[in-house]
Formats: sequence, structure tokens, C-alpha cells
Amino acid sequence: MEPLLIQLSRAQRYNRQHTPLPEANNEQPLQHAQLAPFLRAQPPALPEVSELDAVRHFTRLSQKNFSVDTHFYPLGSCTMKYNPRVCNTVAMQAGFLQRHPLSAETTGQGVMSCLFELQEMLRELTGMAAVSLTPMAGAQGEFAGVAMIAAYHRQRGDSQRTEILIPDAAHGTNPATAALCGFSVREIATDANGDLDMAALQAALGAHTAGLMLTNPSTLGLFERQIQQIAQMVHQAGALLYYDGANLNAIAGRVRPGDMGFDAIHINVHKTFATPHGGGGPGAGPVGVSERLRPFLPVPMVGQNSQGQFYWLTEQEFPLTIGRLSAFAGNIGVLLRAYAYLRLTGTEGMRRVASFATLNANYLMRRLTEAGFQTAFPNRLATHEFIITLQNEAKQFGVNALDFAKRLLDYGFYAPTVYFPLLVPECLLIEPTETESKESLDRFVAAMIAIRQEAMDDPQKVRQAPLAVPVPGGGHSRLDDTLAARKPDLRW
Amino acid sequence: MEPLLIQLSRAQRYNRQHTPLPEANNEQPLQHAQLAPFLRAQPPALPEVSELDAVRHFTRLSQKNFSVDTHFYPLGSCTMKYNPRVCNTVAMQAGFLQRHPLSAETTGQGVMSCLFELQEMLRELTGMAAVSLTPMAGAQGEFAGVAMIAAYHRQRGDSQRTEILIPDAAHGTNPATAALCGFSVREIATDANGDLDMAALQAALGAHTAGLMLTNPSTLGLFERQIQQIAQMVHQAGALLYYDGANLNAIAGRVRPGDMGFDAIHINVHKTFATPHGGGGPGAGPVGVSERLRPFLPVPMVGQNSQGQFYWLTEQEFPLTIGRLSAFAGNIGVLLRAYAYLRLTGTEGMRRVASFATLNANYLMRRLTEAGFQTAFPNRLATHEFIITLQNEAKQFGVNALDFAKRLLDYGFYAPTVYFPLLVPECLLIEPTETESKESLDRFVAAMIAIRQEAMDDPQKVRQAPLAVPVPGGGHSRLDDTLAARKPDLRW
Amino acid sequence: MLSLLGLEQLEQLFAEIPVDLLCHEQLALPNPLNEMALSRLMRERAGQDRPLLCFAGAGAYEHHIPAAIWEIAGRGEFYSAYTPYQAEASQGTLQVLYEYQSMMATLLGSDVVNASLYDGATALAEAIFMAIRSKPHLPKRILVPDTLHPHYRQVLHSMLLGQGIEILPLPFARNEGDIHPDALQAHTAGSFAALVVAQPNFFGILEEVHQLTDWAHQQQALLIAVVNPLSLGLLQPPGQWGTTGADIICGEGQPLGIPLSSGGPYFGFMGCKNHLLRQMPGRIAGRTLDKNQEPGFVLTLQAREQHIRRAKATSNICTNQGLMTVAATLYLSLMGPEGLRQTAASCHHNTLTLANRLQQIPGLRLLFGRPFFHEIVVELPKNGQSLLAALEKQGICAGVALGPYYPEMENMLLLCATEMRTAQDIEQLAQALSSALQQEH
Amino acid sequence: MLSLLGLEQLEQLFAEIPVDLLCHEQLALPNPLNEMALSRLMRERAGQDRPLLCFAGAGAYEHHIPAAIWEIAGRGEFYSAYTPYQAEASQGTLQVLYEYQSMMATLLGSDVVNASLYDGATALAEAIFMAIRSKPHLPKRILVPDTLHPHYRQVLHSMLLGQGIEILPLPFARNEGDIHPDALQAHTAGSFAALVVAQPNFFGILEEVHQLTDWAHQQQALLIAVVNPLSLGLLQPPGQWGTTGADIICGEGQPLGIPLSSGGPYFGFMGCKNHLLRQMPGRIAGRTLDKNQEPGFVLTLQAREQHIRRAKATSNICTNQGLMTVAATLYLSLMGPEGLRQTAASCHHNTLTLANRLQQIPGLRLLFGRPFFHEIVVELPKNGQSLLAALEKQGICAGVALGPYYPEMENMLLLCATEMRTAQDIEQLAQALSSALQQEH
Ligand SMILES: Cc1ncc(COP(=O)(O)O)c(C=O)c1O
Ligand SMILES: Cc1ncc(COP(=O)(O)O)c(C=O)c1O
Repeated sequence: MEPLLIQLSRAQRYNRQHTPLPEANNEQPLQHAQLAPFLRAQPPALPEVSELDAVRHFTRLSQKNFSVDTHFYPLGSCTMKYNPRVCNTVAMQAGFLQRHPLSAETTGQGVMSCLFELQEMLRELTGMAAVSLTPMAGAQGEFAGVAMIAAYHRQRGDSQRTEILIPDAAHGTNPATAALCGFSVREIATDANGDLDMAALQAALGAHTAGLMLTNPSTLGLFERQIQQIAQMVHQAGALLYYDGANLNAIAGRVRPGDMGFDAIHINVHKTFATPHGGGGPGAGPVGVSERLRPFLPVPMVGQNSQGQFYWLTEQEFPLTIGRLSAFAGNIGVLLRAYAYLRLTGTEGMRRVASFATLNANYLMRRLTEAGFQTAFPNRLATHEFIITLQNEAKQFGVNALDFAKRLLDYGFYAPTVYFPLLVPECLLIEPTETESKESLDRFVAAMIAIRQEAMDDPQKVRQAPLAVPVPGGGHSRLDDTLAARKPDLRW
Repeated sequence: MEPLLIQLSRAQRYNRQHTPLPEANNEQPLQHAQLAPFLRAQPPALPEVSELDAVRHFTRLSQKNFSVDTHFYPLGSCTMKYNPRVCNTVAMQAGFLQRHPLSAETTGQGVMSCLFELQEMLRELTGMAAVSLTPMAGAQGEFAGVAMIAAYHRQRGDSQRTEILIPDAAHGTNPATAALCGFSVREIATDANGDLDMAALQAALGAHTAGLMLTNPSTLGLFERQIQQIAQMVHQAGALLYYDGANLNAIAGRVRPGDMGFDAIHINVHKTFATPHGGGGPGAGPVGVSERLRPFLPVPMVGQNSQGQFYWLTEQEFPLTIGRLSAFAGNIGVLLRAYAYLRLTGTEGMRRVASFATLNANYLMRRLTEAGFQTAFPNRLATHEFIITLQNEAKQFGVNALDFAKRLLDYGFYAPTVYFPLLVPECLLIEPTETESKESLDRFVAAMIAIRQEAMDDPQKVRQAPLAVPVPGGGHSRLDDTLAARKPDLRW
Repeated sequence: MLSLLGLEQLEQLFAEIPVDLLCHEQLALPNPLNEMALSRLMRERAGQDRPLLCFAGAGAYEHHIPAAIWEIAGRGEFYSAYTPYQAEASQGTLQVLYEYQSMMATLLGSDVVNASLYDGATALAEAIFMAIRSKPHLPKRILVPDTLHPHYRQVLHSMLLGQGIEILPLPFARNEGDIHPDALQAHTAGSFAALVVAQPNFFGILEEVHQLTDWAHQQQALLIAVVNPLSLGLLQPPGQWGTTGADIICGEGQPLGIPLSSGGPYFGFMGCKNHLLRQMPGRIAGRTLDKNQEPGFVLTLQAREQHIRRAKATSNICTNQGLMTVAATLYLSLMGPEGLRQTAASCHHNTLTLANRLQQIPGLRLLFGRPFFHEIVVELPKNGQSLLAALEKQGICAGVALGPYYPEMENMLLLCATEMRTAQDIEQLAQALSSALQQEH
Repeated sequence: MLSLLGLEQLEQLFAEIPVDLLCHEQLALPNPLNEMALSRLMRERAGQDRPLLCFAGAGAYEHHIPAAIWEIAGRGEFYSAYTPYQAEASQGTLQVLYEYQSMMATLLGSDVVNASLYDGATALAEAIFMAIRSKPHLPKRILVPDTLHPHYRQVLHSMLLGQGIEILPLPFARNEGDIHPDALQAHTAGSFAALVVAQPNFFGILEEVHQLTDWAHQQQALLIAVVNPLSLGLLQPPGQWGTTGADIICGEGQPLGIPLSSGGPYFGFMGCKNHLLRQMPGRIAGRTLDKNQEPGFVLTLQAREQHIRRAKATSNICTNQGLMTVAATLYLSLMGPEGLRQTAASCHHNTLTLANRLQQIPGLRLLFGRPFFHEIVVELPKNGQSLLAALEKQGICAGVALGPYYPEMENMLLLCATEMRTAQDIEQLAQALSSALQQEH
């Protein structure tokens, strides 16, 4: 195990080259007499290590991660596809990095032109009337969308709409967001084919319904075939339709949420648009809206004046805006990467993304089916992802979905998403993405087959997995989550 | 094991984003009718892989390396110290990278000012009269130095000086260089204290002697105490004195080869000046000379005119130059890194480098001595490196220096240099460098002690080492060098 | 692959989609570029945004960022991994998060710290939700001083509205630039759930944090501290404010190694007292043991989060700003306590120099009398925005105009000098300012 | 640590150095900078070197470099490792070298390839040493055409002198720009050890390599090919020249993903026929087995090298250009055969466009009639160098003036258009050239 950095610490060691006063003997008197009453009594107990110690420590730690750049990473719902490195390189240029957020628009025409064009491209790609880029992740995009729905009803004086409908398959951020916005949440069931239960929807819709939040393709890896009907029903009830765009990768360039009838959407740029996931972020969650929600969009956005110059649109231009969602304008560096990616792909490229994401998922699903694994919706085409359920294996061998997932780590694969969506027991949600080769998929199938064989022959071994994740120095066996929660050890 | 890239190849796969004509259907007719007779019949059989495949493959391969950024790397004579990352970052700026070598001097004042100042700084630091930066590694610096010595004698009409003297402890590049320049080589013995055998030197010097090549501190990790006498003897014999600067790290800022009486020197910037080693290069090997060799310096160098502008000095200004040593001006990108490093350190920093390199070596030597290991020169102070000999261990346990070295890999340490210098049997040449902490050194001592214990308890195990180098996926056991040389397999 | 599926065309993969929904026409996106053309385009775009000599602060600060930080944070293994759901295959990210939490905790003086929120402004909103949840018997009312960053106040408006949380503003002392002591009088014990205090505040001024903290606690309210983490290399940690310390501590992490980037990505940090831990939003890494009793790291206390608790979660946050915390961890590691102290001291020192120099310019006046950290408000004889525009032409960003935020302050600029601003830089600004002022007189 | 050594001061560590040698005074180096100041300084320096619209070639070419290359080659594990002496702890570098050798071998059509030399010019010098060694019974004389890069010829002069190797120049055909066929007549079988042929040659012209190769072999000499590796995406590999192919193949690797960088670091490559293998200089990686019979990689055939063979080594090279070969391996992997073909084709295509466009300018003339790859020589009505200076003011590097190299060619420019030059770029050059020519008439 790599020691904690604090274990390498040695009092008084520090990196002269990173301090503003390089010559110790020449240190100017720190003229902070006026600060005296505010000074801390003791320095923070940060590690005192050399630059080499730090570089080595964090380089070694990095090698303990599985990542897209090193491993197949079929984490369903997360679209762990390859981020073209050029998108990082072009975004890391000094001109972009050094610009202060409050410096004049005239000094930021480069970055603002990119953002403006990105707004336009996303608008076109989603079929929405307008786009604001400012939300900093999918969940904040959801917040913006639901807040706009609330603002819309409020603006119309329609104050009884206090409920948001959400399918039981939905991602946790959907109900959490609705609650954050002050709504109560009602779950709508899924039918046996994985579509929304229309009767349940009909029953739930009413004068108290503010909106329905839907993911399409759904988190079951299925295209919601009744979407047009659903949109009609929701609108007839006076409610609005929200689109969780986390799965846009499956349909980009082929079907547009705007055409399906959605009023508000968010887009996870760290999924479809190949911006980095960064071990948990940063992402960005631009929102798009239909015409009726346009006045409520969050600010700032980028406008272009008649001389072709770009400028910030704020509450001056959007007096009904739901307001600001960040101190400045959101995760601009991430948006630059999305912009670069979209310029690489264009429409044709986007269609290829959707096609090959779908092809890879269906191929992998078929290979696993042929190998005897049970898919959750055997009569459906997969979209960009699909679900298998390991109920049988759990019953027969006492080896459950988590065990399979953990054992995959030993085989050098990141695990698919487990136990989500909640309605499918012992499920793995598998998303290969379009950037993996057939060879990767075949290797994954081989590993799944091998693990099932192990589950038959030596179930205890699989239940113990991982035994040794192949990382430098030898990886961990299974870590104890329960202990971690029972006795939180959250700092050294 | 990571597969060969060719094993991931699939016909017709290629990365559209890296081809100049992105749209296949829009491909302009390749108007190379005139080329027809020159076209290759078959495309080269390069791998056809996606960018993800390539990125993943090479990222995974990188993790199989030990490196300074990940491991203690006490490879004697190579000065594997930490390269401050900022030196890379500042050198990788577009202005530097994009400049064509033959574009006008007016468009390269930035890079040329750095090179000019680097010449001056190295001159000052070494005490030589002038410096040329153009040699592309230490060995090419040696070539330049010896060629200048030859040119000097030739210019004086002194054509009988056909021999170069070289201590038996010298690095292989010394005799190889002398031979490359057309000289015959005579070895000079080392005395029991590790100094040059003065009687042998006296006996060898004569009218046929062109020069003596010396490393000081020597490759034995000792400061040659008789250097002033040696210089006098060599000069008295009408020969010149060459300084192999690979070990400058030990003395930089403290003693200068110019003051010791050397006529020509090279400097390994990838050692003392913390430029990258890159898995074997690129380095750079600037040369410095005393006044009498100045006219022979290799071109180009950088000059500054009276308006303060920088320009290339060539054979116009140096008609007696030994000439050009590369198509352009040498490894400029590497020299920029050395420049950056020297600006970070300054004189005080350079002195600290030498002090702590020496302190670390002496500390480690003492700790190992106390642990019962035998040093080659127990009565001497170490310089930046030192030698232990495992003769006793070899005799007692049948475990030799190579076995120790290989076993260290299992413990997560790169091995010291083995079996060099040639005159010390079963030797390890250990160079901790100044950038390692005491904690690193102590861990290394602990590993050495543990291995000796293993050598006692289970010598066969140590002779088999490495058993499993701690790299992702599990490392190799000992690789068969003999097989490799007997049946060369040099390509897939 | 298609043939295994018994298909002939890629299009057949989309057979379940109602035909009338399919895009038949080409979407109007620009033609694809290859990487060569993209690189050239983006070089041109970045070239348009020429860096200025920067005296702007106001929540985003130009600090020295050691090169090692982004060379390492940009490594594929950090850059292209996701939230560490599979702990055993994510020990790199998880250990970094644990170390981040540890370092931030000592810096803030808080018991525990989470693994990041979006930014400083949203972190404050989350802190307020947290305060409201943990004080269920108090009215949903929060005291928010006008000395808090105006953008933060705007974000609070956007985010607190849905839950009907009331924001009660506190005016500031005109000559001092801190929360007006009288402003507190209007609020009685039990009438609000928390008091927010920014240190330094938006004007760069140091608030009387000890009194404010003790006062809030006397009123049964929580104290939410909003701090600049870099200033804590020098200043008292919020965990030690007053008798018992701030309850929730949050702020903007950007000063810790994150480039300005026109405003993002940055990261929000949050710490709190132990007893509030289970109310805290966001990911938390914890140390545990594996089956071989080896220590290792996992995401923990997930029962607070949306993927488990759904509508009852402490927050809807999922993707956070992970990579930025990697950078911040590297920053804190490379700086150490001494580097951080010297950097903070140098910021303060340079700002003192700036203040002294600007006061020599006829017509300029330092507005507030209280101690500041690294920002000052300067009053000009003319409109701040037009002066800024004039200086921008000379490559100088001379601060931020206060008029847009405080209508009565339209002749005022907020300026900052970090450790990056040399004496020459300050002189250059002063001379440019002088001549710009003279020219228009 | 000092106390363990029984010392009190660091100075005592240097006790063995004669006192009169120690530097007592401070050396006159600039004061140390911290990283912040260094970064600012170097940003200013790099900013002085504004990139030009580049039509210069002459041995260094501006190609598209996929971003992934340097993001990966710059990883610490590659960047901060050294020559892989300990194979088991260096499998990353070693496998890359093996893959490099494999890819280069197919590209060159050679049996084997080494793991790099310094640059193209020194690789040629090494090739000549190798030829001389392997033809011990022939005179130490080498035929070197004037169509070889003048700098390469200068390097040969510097490097071959010590061993008394004689360079016999071959003039070129004035109208065709290739080796003058008559020039060969002067040389008889057995009178020289090798013929050097550059393809394309310095003027961008394609030589009659088949005839030249066969002729050299008929004279019992070796044929040393100097090639642009990128051109081999399209052109015949030297291993297939003539009846039996070139014997030694070398050249400059820069076009394969290496930035221009004012001239270095680049790398030299070298391949040869199997029977010459043990005469080859430089590192070579080989595949072998470990004790568990698992395949792995080592440095091999080290008995050729200086650290074993010392004065009898095939070369004195030790540190080579390792990291550059990592980059080239990535380049070849990302391009593949099709990418390489298209890139080479695009270079040629753009240069055709350039040639056609420039010929429309009154007074300009394409000098040579033979096929070219991606460089052309253009004759101007005036001195080439002064014209270049005029265009540089407009941000254009309009090629390389030939006057300094060939005194009779002082009105001539050598121009190159790689795949990076768009039609607009070429138009911009043409218009700038036209008006510069007009202005001075
Ligand atoms: C279906 C779905 N919806 C919403 C989200 C939330 O997006 P983010 O993580 O960017 O906040 C995710 C991401 O994990 C998701 O998979
Ligand atoms: C003592 C000594 N001399 C010379 C050299 C040759 O330097 P380079 O490898 O840069 O050619 C080395 C490097 O390995 C060395 O250690």
C-alpha cells in the first residue's frame, strides 16, 4: 500500500521554489501588523514533503486507478468513452486558462465565441429552442430544468402544481432534484416491456402535476416507444416534460428531445461529449428549453451583437431568469472540451457515435445472451446500454451481482453499474460505449463466462473477490463498506 | 503481459481525425501521377488501431516502467535525480516548439537569449573560457572534446600525438570516443586508494600522447586528489587534459574543472541539470574549453551583437571549428530545460545540490557499512556516489551483485549500476542523488539488509530474482539475456 | 458485428424509435474538422484572449500554480476515471480524496470535510440547506450580509427559492466595510437558523468573526463561514472562531492551484462539526480495511446521497469537481504549511504596497479603514467601469468595478494583488491609472 | 544525517578536495528564481518567438502532431526513466522500443532497426562508419552527392576526419536536380566503400534510386539510403530499391511526431540488412523469455556497445534519443498505414498546388523538371535572403534561401508545403510574394 503523504512528512521541509520569497535570508518583514489579531496560532498540520515526494506519491496513486485510458470501463449510465486527448490539450492553452472571469468581454472573445457556438450546436442537436450552458453537472442541469418548470407555473399563477412524476427506473438525481426544488415526488411504474406504465401515468397526472421527468433512452437501456403519447398526456394535464439527457449518447444526431416534445432538458457533456470524468468531475450540464421556458433560462448565457461581438446575457436580457447557478459562468473549461469534441465530430460523427454505441451494446448483449446470461428485456433492442440480471446465478451458486462485479476487477475490467436501476434484481447495467473495439467486448464476454464457471466450481472464491486487483504493488481484496460507515475514519 | 500493438490491429481501422482529408467521400484526387513510378507497392504493415487502443496500450506500458517519478532510482553514474516538472512545462510552450530551425534569427530571440545565457552560466560554473552547447549527449561532447584536442595538435603540426590515455575506471564512452576520433587508447591503472596511479601515468606520457581523459569525481565515486599534479604532468608532456563531466553533480558550484586545469570538458545536462532521461535520452552534452581550444569549438554557438541581438556563430566566426555535429543546433529543447533548471537554482542552489548529493551518498554509505556491507574504498569520503562490493556475499552465499540488483526490483527499488567500474569485483555503484529524502535512503538500507538475510536463508530465491516486479498485471521473473543475443528477435 | 445480430444496416438498430421522430435531414452542425484543423482553430481562439496584467479578484484569484500539479492531475488515470464506485479499482482517487479531506480539515480547523461541491457559491447554498435541516425547529430564515459576494447572494436567491427559505440581508458599515454591528440587533434568538459570515468579505475586509460567531450561537443559530482557503495559511481557521468555532465552513477552492479559466471549473469545499456529518451533502471518502485487514479507502456514508436516499437525500449532487480536488491536494502538498503561509503573507504584503502606492495618486482614496487580506476598495474621482476600459487597452485589468453590484459605489474599484504581482507590476498599474485619470480631467 | 557521519558542517564533506581549488567566492550566476518568476520569464521568452506561417523544410518539417503523443510521451514513467538496463523494471520502454523497431522496419523495408541515434546527420555518419567497418578490404572512400543536405555534408566532414575517411562529392544535374548520371562514371568498382543517396534529396527531388542502388552494388559498394520516413507512407521503401535493396537505411525521424523546436531534440533512425546487424551502432531491444517462459524484452547484442566493448565498440553512443522514439511509435500507431499514406499524399498534393500557384507569379520559375515529394526549388528575380526577410515581417517564413549553401543559387528558395498548409495559406504566401517582388521592382 502507498503510505499516506503525511507519513512522508518531515518538519521544516518545504519547497522553496513554490514560495514567493525565494531567499530565506532576504525575507522581507511581513508587514501585517494590522493582521495580528487575525493570525492563526498554529500553522495547519499539512504534510511537509519535497516536490519529488509529492510527485512520486501522487503518480504512484494514479496507477492504482482503473480508468478509460487504461481499462475497459463499462459503467452503465456513465458513458465512460474515450476522451480525445486533443480536447484537453486545446483547452489547456494559456489564453484560456489565464483569463479572469470578470475581465472585460472584449478580452474574452476567443472563449466566448466557442461558448456561443456550443450553445448553437447543442440547440440544433437537441431540437430545443434555446440553451444555457451554465449548470455545472447533470444534477445541476436538472435543478435548472425543474426550477424553470416551477417558475413557469408560478408565472402563470398556477400554484397548485406541487408534484413531480418520476419513473421508478429513474436515476437518483431526479427525485433528489425535485425535492430540492420543493416538489413532492410520485413514482410511476415501469411495465413488463420496460416502457412506462401508461395507466399509472394517466392515474397520476392531474392539476397538481408540475411535470414528468423522463430519461429516453431510459436507464433500462430501452427507447421509450410511447414518448409521443406521453408528451401529449403530460401537456394535456397542463404539466411540463423534463428530459434527463444522460443517455443522449445513444441517439445523438438521430432523434432529438425537442422533437419528442420535451420542454426542458439537460445534457451531460461528460458523457455524450467526451469531456473528462476526472474521478468524479468536473462535468457540465447545459440545459435546453422549448420556446415557453426560454424566458426562465439560467444566466449568464452568451449573446452576439450586430457587430458580431460576443457578450454575456444576464438578468438584464432575461428578467424572468431563474437566476445564477454559480459564482461565475459555470465549468467553462469543461465546455471548451465539449466544444472541441463537437467540432471534431460534426453531424456525421455524432450519428456514428450513436450508431456504434448502439451496435456495441447490442453486440455485447447478444454475445452474453448466447453465452447463457439473462437479459432483463430479452425482446427489446438495446440502446447504448443494457441490463443483465444474475438472479439465476445468485440462486444457483450463491454468487450475486456484486460478486461478479468485484471478480471482474481481478480480470482487469472495471465493473458495470450494479443494482441500478432498482427495479431489476441482481442487475448489471452494461455500457460498452462506441470507442471500444470488438476485441475488448469479446474479452469481456470471455471474462464473464470464466467467472460463471468459477461461480460453479468455487463460489467462495468469487464471493471473496477481488482477490488481488492488478495494480502496482498488488491490489486490495474486498474492502469493508460496513466498517467504513460504522466507524467513519475520514481524515488522518 | 500487455499484448503487442499489432495484436490489436484490425484491417482498415484508422483514425480519421489524424488524416488530412477528414471526409472520405470528399477525398480530393491524389494528383501524384508524376509519383507513379516511385510509389510503394504495399502499404507498410503498421498496426491499425483506434486512438483509444493506442492510448490505452502505451499508458499501460508506461506503468510497467520504474522511473524517478515513481521509484527510488540509485543508478550510479547516471544521476537519476528529480527533474522539476516546471522545466518541462516551460519548454513545451508553443513559441518554442513551433519554431523552424532555419527561420530567421529575428524570430527566435526568445530561445536564443536562453541559449546565450546558458552558455554564459555553464562557462561560469565550470570555469572554462568558452562553451558550445551543440553536442547532443555526453558521448558527443566527448567526441567534440577529443576532436578539438586532435585539431589543436594538428594545427600546431604536432602529428605524432596518436594516443589518448584513459584510466581503467573510465566509462566506456571514453575509449570508444578516442577510437572514433582515430586515436589509440592506453589504459592507466588506479591505485589502491582509488586515485590515479601516478607512476603509470608518468610512464605513459610522452610525445605520442595527445591527451588524458579523466572523470573527477571519478566513476569510483572519489575525488581525484592529485588533480593539480596530473594537470601539470599532462601539460608538461605537451598533451591536453579532458574532463568527463558526468559527475559534475558532486562538485557543481564548489570546484570548477577550469580551475583544476582541464582544457576541454563536456557536461551531461541530463545529469547535473535535471533534464529528462526519457528512457535513454534525449540528453545534451555541452562542451567547455580553455582559452587555447576556443578556436576549435563546434558550431553553431550563440553570439550577441552590440545592439543586444542574438545570432548564430558559425564557421564564419570560427574558421578553425571542428565543425557541425548535428543537422541543426543540437538538442535545443533539452537545453531549454537545463536553462530553466539553472535559473531555479542559481549559485546557492547549485552548491546545495552538490552538498546534499554528497551528504546523501555519504550517509547511505555509512548506513550500509554499519549494516556490514563492504565499501570499495573504506578510507575515503564518498562524493555523490560510492561503491560497495558483494565479494563476500558472493563467496559465502553464492549470491552475486546481479542477484542483489534483481532482488531489489522485487522490493520496489531500481537497481544501482552493476559491474561498473570494471576494476571492482561484484560491485554496485550507488548514487542516491540530492533529491531523495533520508526516508528513501533508510528504506533502501532496510531492503539491502533483508536481501542479505534472504541470501543466507534461501539463496536460491535471490538467484531467481526478480520473482515478480511490482507492476500492474504482475511483472516478469528474470529475463534471459543470453537467449536474446543468441536468437535475436528484434521485430514482430 | 451486425451479422451476429442478423442485421444488415446500422439503421436497423434504431428500429424501435418511431419513424416520424428520426432526423432524416442532416442537422445544421459545422462540418467535422480533423484534429489538425481543430488545433489551429483553437490556437487562434486562445490567441484572441490575451492575458492581462491582472488586479481583479472578487472571488477568483491569479496565483502561482506549480507545474507539477496539472502534469499529474492530467494523467489519464485521474483524468479519465469516474466517481470511485468500485473502491478496489479506484484506490488512487480514493486515497487522494482522503488526503484532501485531511488536509482541508486541518486548514479549516473543521472536524470533517467532504470531497467537493460545484463551487463556492453552491457550496454555500448547500450549507444553508444543511443548516435548515439540522435546525428543524427554527424558522427557515438565514442572515446573509451584504458583504458576501454579490454573485453568491444571487445564487442563494436562485437556489433557496424552491424550499421557501428566506434570506434576511445585513447591511455593512459604510466606513469600515464589515457587517454593521447594529444590523444584528434586529434579529432575535430563535428567529433564524443561521448567520453567514464571509472572511475576508467581498471587499477584502476582515470581519469580527469571533464576536459574530459567539453572537450567532447565543441566538441558537448556526454560524456558516465562507472563507478563502489560501488566506488560512495565515489567518485563524473558522473552526477556532469564537468560543466554539463555526459550524459549517465552505468556500471556493480555486485559489488552491486551479487556473482562472474565465470562471470554471473550480470547486466548492465544505467542512463541518462532527455532529453535523450525516447532514452533509456530497461524496465522502473513508478509510477501512479489506478482507486481509489491509487499510484501504471507500466512498462512505452513502446513505446520505441521492443514489441511495433519492428524494430524501442531503443533496442532488452526483458528479462533483473531483479532478479539481486532486489539483488542490497537490497544491497543498507542494506548498506545505510554510509555503502557504508565505504565499498568504505575500498576497497581503503586495496588497499593502498596492494600497500605499494608489493612495499617492491624487484623487484616489482607500475606502475602508479596517484590516484587509488581499483586496481593497478604492474610490476614484470618476466612473470605475470607464476607467477599467481605458486600462484594458494597455493590457491591464485594473480590478472590478463595484457600480454594477452596489449602485452607490459606481466610482469604486475592488483591486487585488496576489503573490504574483511584483513591485514593478504595481508601479505599472499606478502610472497607467494616474495618466488615465489625468487625461480625462 | 551529518551527525551519523560525525560531521558538523556540510563543508566537511568536501575535505578531500585541495583547498586552493574550492570556490570561495560566489559564482556570478543570476540569483535563483522561484518557479513563479521562472514561469513568467519563460512565458515572455516563448512569447518573443511568434510562430510564422511556415514554408520552410530543408530537413525539418511542420507536421500535425496528434495531441495524444506528447500527453503520453510526457508521462513521468517514460520521461523520468533512463536507458532500460534493468529489463524487468523497464518493460514499458523496452516494449515500446521493440514496437518502434518493428514499425520502422516495415516502413523502411529493412530487416532490422536500432533504437535511435542522435539525429539524421549523425545517423548517416554512423552508417558510413558501419559501411567502412563491414568493407574492410575497400578503400575508406565514400561517394556523397551534392544533393545531400549541406548540413549533413558538414557533419560528415566533422565526424569522418579523425578516421581519415575520404568524402568524394557527386555533382547534380543542373536542370533536373538529381545526381548527375555522368558523375558516377568517374568511380570504378572497388574504389569506394559506399554510395550515399538521399530520397527525396535536399531539393525535394526524387532520385533514380533503383539504378543508383544497382550501380553501387555492381561496384561492390554498399548503398546507404537517407530517407524521410513520412514520405514512405507513399514511396517505395529503400529495402526494395533496385534488385536487392539498400544496405543501410538512415535518416531524420523528426517528421514522425516531433515538434520543430528550433532544431532538436529530434532522432536519427537506422536500419540494415540482417547480415550487417552486428556492425550496427546503438541500442537494440529484443524479445526473449523469462524464467517462467513468459515473453519479455531486453536490451540485446550489447557486445557491440561501448559499455562492453569500449575502444572496439561500433560507436561511442550511450544516451540516445529514447523519448523521441516513444513519440514516433505513438505517431505511427495513431496514423496507421492509411493515415501515413494520406498525410504523405497531402504533402505532395499541397506542394503541387504551391508549385502551380507560384509559377503564376511573373518572374518566378520552378527550377527542376523531375518529380518531387514535398519540396521545390523556385528561382526568383532577386536575392532570396532579402525576400525572406521582407516576408518574415508579414509573419511568413517563405522557405530557405539556397545562396548560403550553393553560391550559384543565391536567387533561389527551397519551399515546402506539408499537410498543414491550406489553400488559403498558399494563396497568402503567393500574394505576399507577388507584392514583395513588385514593391522592389
Ligand atoms: C441517468 C442519469 N441522470 C442524471 C445523472 C446526473 O448527472 P451528473 O452526475 O452530471 O450530475 C446521471 C449521472 O450519473 C445519470 O446517469
Ligand atoms: C562517466 C560517464 N561518462 C560519459 C557518459 C556518457 O554520456 P551520455 O550518455 O550522455 O552520452 C556517461 C553516461 O552514461 C557517464 O556516466
